[in-house]
Amino acid sequence: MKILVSIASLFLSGMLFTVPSAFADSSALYVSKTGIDTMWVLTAAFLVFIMQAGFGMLESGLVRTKNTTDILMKNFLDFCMASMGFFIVGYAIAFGAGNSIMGFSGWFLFNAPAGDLPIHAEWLFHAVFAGVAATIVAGGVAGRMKFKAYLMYSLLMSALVYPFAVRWVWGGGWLEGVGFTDFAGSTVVHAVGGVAALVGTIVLGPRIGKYGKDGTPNAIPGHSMTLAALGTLILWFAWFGFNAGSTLEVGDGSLIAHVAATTNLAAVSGAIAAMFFAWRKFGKPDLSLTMNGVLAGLVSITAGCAFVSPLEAIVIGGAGGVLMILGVSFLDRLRIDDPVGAFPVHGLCGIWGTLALGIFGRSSMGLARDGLLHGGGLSQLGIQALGTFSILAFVAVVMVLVFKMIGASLSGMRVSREEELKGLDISIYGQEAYSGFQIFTNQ
Amino acid sequence: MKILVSIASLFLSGMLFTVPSAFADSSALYVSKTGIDTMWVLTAAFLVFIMQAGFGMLESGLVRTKNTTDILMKNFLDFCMASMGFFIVGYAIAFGAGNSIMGFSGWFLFNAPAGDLPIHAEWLFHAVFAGVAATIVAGGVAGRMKFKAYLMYSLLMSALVYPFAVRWVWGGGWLEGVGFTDFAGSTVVHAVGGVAALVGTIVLGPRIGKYGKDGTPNAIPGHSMTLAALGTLILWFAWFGFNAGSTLEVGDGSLIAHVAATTNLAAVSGAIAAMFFAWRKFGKPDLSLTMNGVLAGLVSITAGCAFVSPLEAIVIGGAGGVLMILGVSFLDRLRIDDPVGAFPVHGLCGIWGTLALGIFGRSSMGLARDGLLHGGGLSQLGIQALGTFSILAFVAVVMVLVFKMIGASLSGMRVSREEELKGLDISIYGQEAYSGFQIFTNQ
Amino acid sequence: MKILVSIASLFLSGMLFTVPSAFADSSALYVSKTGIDTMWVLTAAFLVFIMQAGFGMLESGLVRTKNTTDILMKNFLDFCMASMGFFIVGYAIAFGAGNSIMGFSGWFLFNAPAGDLPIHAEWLFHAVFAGVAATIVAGGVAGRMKFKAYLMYSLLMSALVYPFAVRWVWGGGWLEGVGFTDFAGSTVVHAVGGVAALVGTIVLGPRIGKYGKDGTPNAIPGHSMTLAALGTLILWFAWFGFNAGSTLEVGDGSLIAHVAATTNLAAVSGAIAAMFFAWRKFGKPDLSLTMNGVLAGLVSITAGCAFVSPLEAIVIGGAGGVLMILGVSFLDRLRIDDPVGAFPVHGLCGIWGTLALGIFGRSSMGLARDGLLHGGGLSQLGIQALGTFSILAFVAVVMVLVFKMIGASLSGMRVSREEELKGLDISIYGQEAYSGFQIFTNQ
Amino acid sequence: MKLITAIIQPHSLPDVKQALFDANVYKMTVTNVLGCGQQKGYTEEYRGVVYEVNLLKKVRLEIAVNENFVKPTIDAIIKGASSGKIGDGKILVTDLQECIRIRTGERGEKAIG
Amino acid sequence: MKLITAIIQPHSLPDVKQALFDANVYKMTVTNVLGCGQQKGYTEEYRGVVYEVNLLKKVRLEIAVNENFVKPTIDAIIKGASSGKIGDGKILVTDLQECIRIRTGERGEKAIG
Amino acid sequence: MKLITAIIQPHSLPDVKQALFDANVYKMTVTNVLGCGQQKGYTEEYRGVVYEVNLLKKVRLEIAVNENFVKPTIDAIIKGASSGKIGDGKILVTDLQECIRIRTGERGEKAIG
Ligand SMILES: Nc1ncnc2c1ncn2[C@@H]1O[C@H](COP(=O)(O)OP(=O)(O)O)[C@@H](O)[C@H]1O
Ligand SMILES: Nc1ncnc2c1ncn2[C@@H]1O[C@H](COP(=O)(O)OP(=O)(O)O)[C@@H](O)[C@H]1O
Ligand SMILES: Nc1ncnc2c1ncn2[C@@H]1O[C@H](COP(=O)(O)OP(=O)(O)O)[C@@H](O)[C@H]1O
Repeated sequence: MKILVSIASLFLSGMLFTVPSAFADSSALYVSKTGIDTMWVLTAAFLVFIMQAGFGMLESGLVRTKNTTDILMKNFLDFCMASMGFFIVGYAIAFGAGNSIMGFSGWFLFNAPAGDLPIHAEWLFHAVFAGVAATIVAGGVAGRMKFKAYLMYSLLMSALVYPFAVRWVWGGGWLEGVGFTDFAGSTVVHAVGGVAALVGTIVLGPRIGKYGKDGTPNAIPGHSMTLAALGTLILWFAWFGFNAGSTLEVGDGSLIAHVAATTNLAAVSGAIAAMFFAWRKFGKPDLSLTMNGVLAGLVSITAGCAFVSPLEAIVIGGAGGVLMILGVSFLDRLRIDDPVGAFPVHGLCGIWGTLALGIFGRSSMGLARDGLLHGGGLSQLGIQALGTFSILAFVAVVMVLVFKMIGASLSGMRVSREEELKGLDISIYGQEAYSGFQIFTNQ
Repeated sequence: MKILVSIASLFLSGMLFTVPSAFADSSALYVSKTGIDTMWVLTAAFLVFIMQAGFGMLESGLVRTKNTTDILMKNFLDFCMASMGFFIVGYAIAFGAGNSIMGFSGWFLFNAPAGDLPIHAEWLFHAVFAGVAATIVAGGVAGRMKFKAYLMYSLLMSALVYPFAVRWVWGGGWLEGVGFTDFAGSTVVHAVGGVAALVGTIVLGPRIGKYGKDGTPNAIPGHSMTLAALGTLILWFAWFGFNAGSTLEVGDGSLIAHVAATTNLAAVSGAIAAMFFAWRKFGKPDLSLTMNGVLAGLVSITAGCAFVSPLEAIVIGGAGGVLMILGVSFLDRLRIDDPVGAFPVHGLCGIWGTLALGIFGRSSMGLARDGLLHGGGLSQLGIQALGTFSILAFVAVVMVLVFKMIGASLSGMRVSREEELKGLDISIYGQEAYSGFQIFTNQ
Repeated sequence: MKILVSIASLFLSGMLFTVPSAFADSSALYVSKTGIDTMWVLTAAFLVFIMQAGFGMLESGLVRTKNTTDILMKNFLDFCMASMGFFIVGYAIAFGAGNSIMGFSGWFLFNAPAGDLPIHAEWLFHAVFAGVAATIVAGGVAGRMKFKAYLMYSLLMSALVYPFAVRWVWGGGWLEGVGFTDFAGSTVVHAVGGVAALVGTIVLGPRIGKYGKDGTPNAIPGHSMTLAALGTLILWFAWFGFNAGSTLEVGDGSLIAHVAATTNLAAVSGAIAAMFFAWRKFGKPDLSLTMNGVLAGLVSITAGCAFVSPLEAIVIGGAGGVLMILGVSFLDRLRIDDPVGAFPVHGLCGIWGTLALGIFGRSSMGLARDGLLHGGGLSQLGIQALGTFSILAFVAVVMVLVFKMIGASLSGMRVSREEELKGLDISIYGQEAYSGFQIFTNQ
Repeated sequence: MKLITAIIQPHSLPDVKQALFDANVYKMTVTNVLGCGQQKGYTEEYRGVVYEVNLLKKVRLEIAVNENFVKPTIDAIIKGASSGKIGDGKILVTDLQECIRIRTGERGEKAIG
Repeated sequence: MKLITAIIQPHSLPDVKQALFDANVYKMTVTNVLGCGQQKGYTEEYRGVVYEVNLLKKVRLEIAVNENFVKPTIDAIIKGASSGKIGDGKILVTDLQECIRIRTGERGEKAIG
Repeated sequence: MKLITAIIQPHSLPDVKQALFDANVYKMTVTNVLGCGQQKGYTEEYRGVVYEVNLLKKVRLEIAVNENFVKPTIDAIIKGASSGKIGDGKILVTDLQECIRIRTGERGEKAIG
């Protein structure tokens, strides 16, 4: 017993001894782990929020001046719709008490179940994710979609489509049950947004003038490379919150640090790979594709950032950069006009990133099974394929219905030819984006 | 003694048992609550700082190209003056030892009293708030105020006007004494800035060409909707720091999460309400007013973000959005030319938000008395009205004197007609904002 | 024994009494100091990352439209090269086991030694610093350097040049040994980047048209003051992470708060000093120089932010602002064409800031010796001078070799006269930055 | 038919347009130009380098008119643009040989209006 | 020699260029202009103020041609620019007295092409 | 009186202005234009699509002069703008029937300068 006491006192006195005097007050003991994790997750949520500025600047930079007000307006409103939709029904579907398909309680967050964090922190973090999934579509359908149609789409998307993907993967749903893993949302957020964008852009058809009579694609250059670059850098910045915040806790710091490092390396590698690949393929280094390369790398690492090594992150990101460029060219060959590359970046790389986890992931880092390259065979890869396929098939089918329905109720989702030629800014909003500047409008 | 030992050992072993191995080091115990709260408040202060970029981009986007350098210059300098002014005298007036009207010690922060946080954290957090109050005015007086006059104004504002409002409400002053509550500054920061802007814009008179001979308003569109949108999104982002940082501590996370969620929902609701209201009223959805709607929602919730429920935040923000548009139209009817809507957004919504706390606030969430709708009767509402009225009356009177004084010492606050027509950029700075771009100058 | 028990119960009950109920759970004890410090350093690293957007916008705003795509491309790629270079060899040289000149292990971070924080947090924080050092050069060599040459430069810079400076000062190298102190990198990051820029701009020669036949400088105004202002504000924002994150721990909050406050005051003071000095010297307040004044103040305080008082920070920052303007004029007199002021801002002020520590620093605040003004005599100042001189001499010599080597392997680092006249955007990338805008190209 | 080209101060465009409308001239083509004339330029300053800008922003109007409209058009421009200050601008008149309305193919005097 | 000036809708520029190329007219100078004509303007709206915009974006082509090219050029412009809708634009023809190729100093008819 | 219109390379504008000043020609109107001529265009590339740009940036000068100034003006332009490379541009001369100074109402030869 004496021994015990002396150990205890030794321990305590040792503590007091090594603690710098400033900390020697008892205030240390009032610190709450939940409080600290909430601080981290809120900081991350704020960063994810600023993705709205990232997408807004990237997408408006890549459209023509005459459609700039339109894309800004849509970017504002889709986030608004996402926040509202995820508040009213989305969170309930995703996290409310229910079955492995959907939740049935927690509408308006009333009596909504929280995880380890305060309910409002959980909600905000997921709401800004919903906003990202919704806004990805704006770029793909840029320059020709009615504003009302977009409002309806974005409300439905974040209230009734996206929450299901969340439920299945992060809300205790059936995919989580079978061991499907998507750490921060390569599939759940990005591929879902990318596939919805693909459906939208196919339903709408290409912009006037994008493809010649013989089907050759024409370039329709974006109006501001500085805005596009700014948007890309803001997205990169925000992605640190997106991925490292998805830990939902600070722990001893090693996991959040690991995630931040793999995230950055994949982005860098995606940019480098895209830049050199485009240089070889098209003869010149291309800024717009290099920027898309950053995003390709980021989307690709989002699913696996916690479960792969830095070197593997470089491989995954680089492959994403190349894949994205192949996707851009391939869509052009199919005459699918995706002005900002929403599907190649978010769709293709989202799928790739989700699968990559089945190849490079490790159980020693917390994944259910080892990936293909670490001796785990094909099982995790198979599960990943199953998961991403199920979700995207679901999204594709539902989005076709959603767009058909919107089209029916508004007698078409697309603006008239004349409105498109004039530009949506003047046609819909009667407001130009750059008053005072002399603009060429011969395109 | 046995009992004691066993309790201690139980406690210790229990701790060791439930703690994940990574945390089992004794380092956990060196953590300081003050340190963590400082981290939170500094992070919030950094976010509030970036409001300078938000206002800079929003305001420059809403003026014409010919006055862009001017507004950027003013935005830089007002923050500089605010930091200096709040360092030299502002903090002392607001928080120094003194009476319920003002403090009399702590000039240059020498022996300035701190609260729970290190003095420099307290100072920085309040200095960036002072910068916000000061910079709101820049938009209202855009396009016609002398640079020197603006320099003088901004120093006086942040050294001698704003600190009084802080003292009264947050520094142990008389309004705090009677139970007036303004959580993060709907009145203290925003309405103060908004009223100062209103005084400034009235003293200066409208820009040349804003009102026709018959008094009908002309549109003078801003030169860049992308910059304005970027600025608005940056402000939204920064507002999370503004409101959630105003807790000044992390606690168990539930309050900061609550504040972040109500802040976001009010912003969203303000945008939606403003968008639809403008659509109905003017026939078209208007980007510039939608963006102002975001800010209207944010300003409205700033006073009450900690004391109202998410649903109430939606109501408060939405009402703010509508109020702001009515204010914009009303000012135009009075021929008061407020180019960016500084008064409708910050002034009107600031007042509304402060009053709303007396309607929707709850004592169960920490407010002194229940608001009108929660059975508290009119008492809190009355106190809120008294507080916002007292502060704004004070500010209005002092600002009239300040502007008169500046006008006298510079023989007028307004640039000459010719300088205004040429644009302030060339007249004052000899520097255009967009060298190389071809600009229309027929307005 | 009774006494002991009562003390214990007193302590416990007292704790329970003052602690809000939410904290009364034992979760408080799971908090890890390393976790919290990692959170702080990662947050800071994210902020430092966003400097890439700051430099990107500032530098592109200060060049002409025809070279905008080029500078954006270079800004993206230099960060990519820096991240890769610092991952593969940089971190090993700087922090690997080795001697006081360089480290020899930890390539690809394999078995790389970490400090108190997780290795990936340490790496990310230092990698984003490397990106800053690398990107400073882009502005100095703007408008005339081949893209391939820049790629090679930036890889060599961050893999083989910058890491040595880090080793010597922060990685246990010989300068650290003799007591040289540079808290967050006035010399290690900024002056290194600034001197490399100076070497680059001298090797390349001035842009066509910058100096008349008689040597008088011509103005080549930047194309967007809004972007430049945005970039400056983002840099300012990011600098809070740069300096306050360099503590590498949260502690009790007082040091990080102190650093944040001195950082802000120096920036403010640099801006004010530069603005008034330029006004006197050139007759008009100059936005571009005022913005450079912000950066001058920030660079100047970076070395000493932890060791000087707020008032001293104001002096240091203000002197930096004046020094920068003298530097800009002096370079023009020497016909060295530094389009964005990379050397005056980062080089001169970096040196000044490092020396200032020997003048104003205090041992009571943690510096090895008191500075000149606090009775420490010339010893710390001498060490500071030795350190900054050694590092910059090393960098200058190596960069001359690097540029010569690149020049040799690419038959010249500079684009052809015709390419320069056309603009690098079209010549190298076949891509204009502002499609649709009508641009004047008569410069 | 005549082609009237006027170079005026940008800020007088609204007044000139009004004066032209009052004179029943509704058709015109407007170009942003830079002008160098009797009016002195002004100095700009950038990063400590002062430089003279002598290409000032001007607006150029082109109006094709029938003979009987020449005088009213010129008078209207003068009315709207004249402030008595240097820099008010110039009116140039050249002969117009043909005018064709693209939409209808109409030619000459009836195509002009 | 004649100087042909055409004011057309911006979005018909590619078609007009194609039609000119088909007629072996390869040289031209293009200016962005604003036009005020028969075509009504449209209303814009900004912060609750509705205003009429009646200066519409147009493109102005200038083509110096020898006499025998006048008709083909005009026909080509009409072919490319005519949509039958108000706002299609005008073609103006003036006399060109001299044309000089700066590079060579050549003058007159052989300098034009 | 003549109206001299020159289309030149943008980067030769400073030299042309200097040459004109040396020839005592101080007044001119400058427009940014796009030119399509003998000079080949260049290819741009965007997101993997390569496209030909054949409207090149040019600057258009308009100078109204009295007869005795025609030759000096043309010579000055050639001096400033000629580099011997394709793309140097053209000078077009048309008859100017009237010139009016808006400020004073002066007409003809004395209004031009
Ligand atoms: N001879 C000319 N040729 C071409 N443009 C001219 C000529 N004279 C004047 N201009 C145009 O008219 C503008 C105003 O001319 P200026 O001489 O400044 O005014 P004012 O006629 O009142 O003396 C000039 O900036 C220029 O664009
Ligand atoms: N008399 C004119 N003088 C100068 N420009 C004209 C004239 N008539 C037409 N234009 C130009 O042509 C454009 C088209 O003319 P408009 O009258 O709208 O079409 P349409 O000829 O089909 O009736 C106008 O916007 C204007 O720029
Ligand atoms: N016939 C023409 N009509 C109108 N503009 C012309 C004509 N010929 C040349 N230009 C203008 O002059 C510019 C230079 O002409 P180009 O043929 O390229 O040069 P060069 O005269 O040296 O052969 C063209 O880009 C175009 O703007």
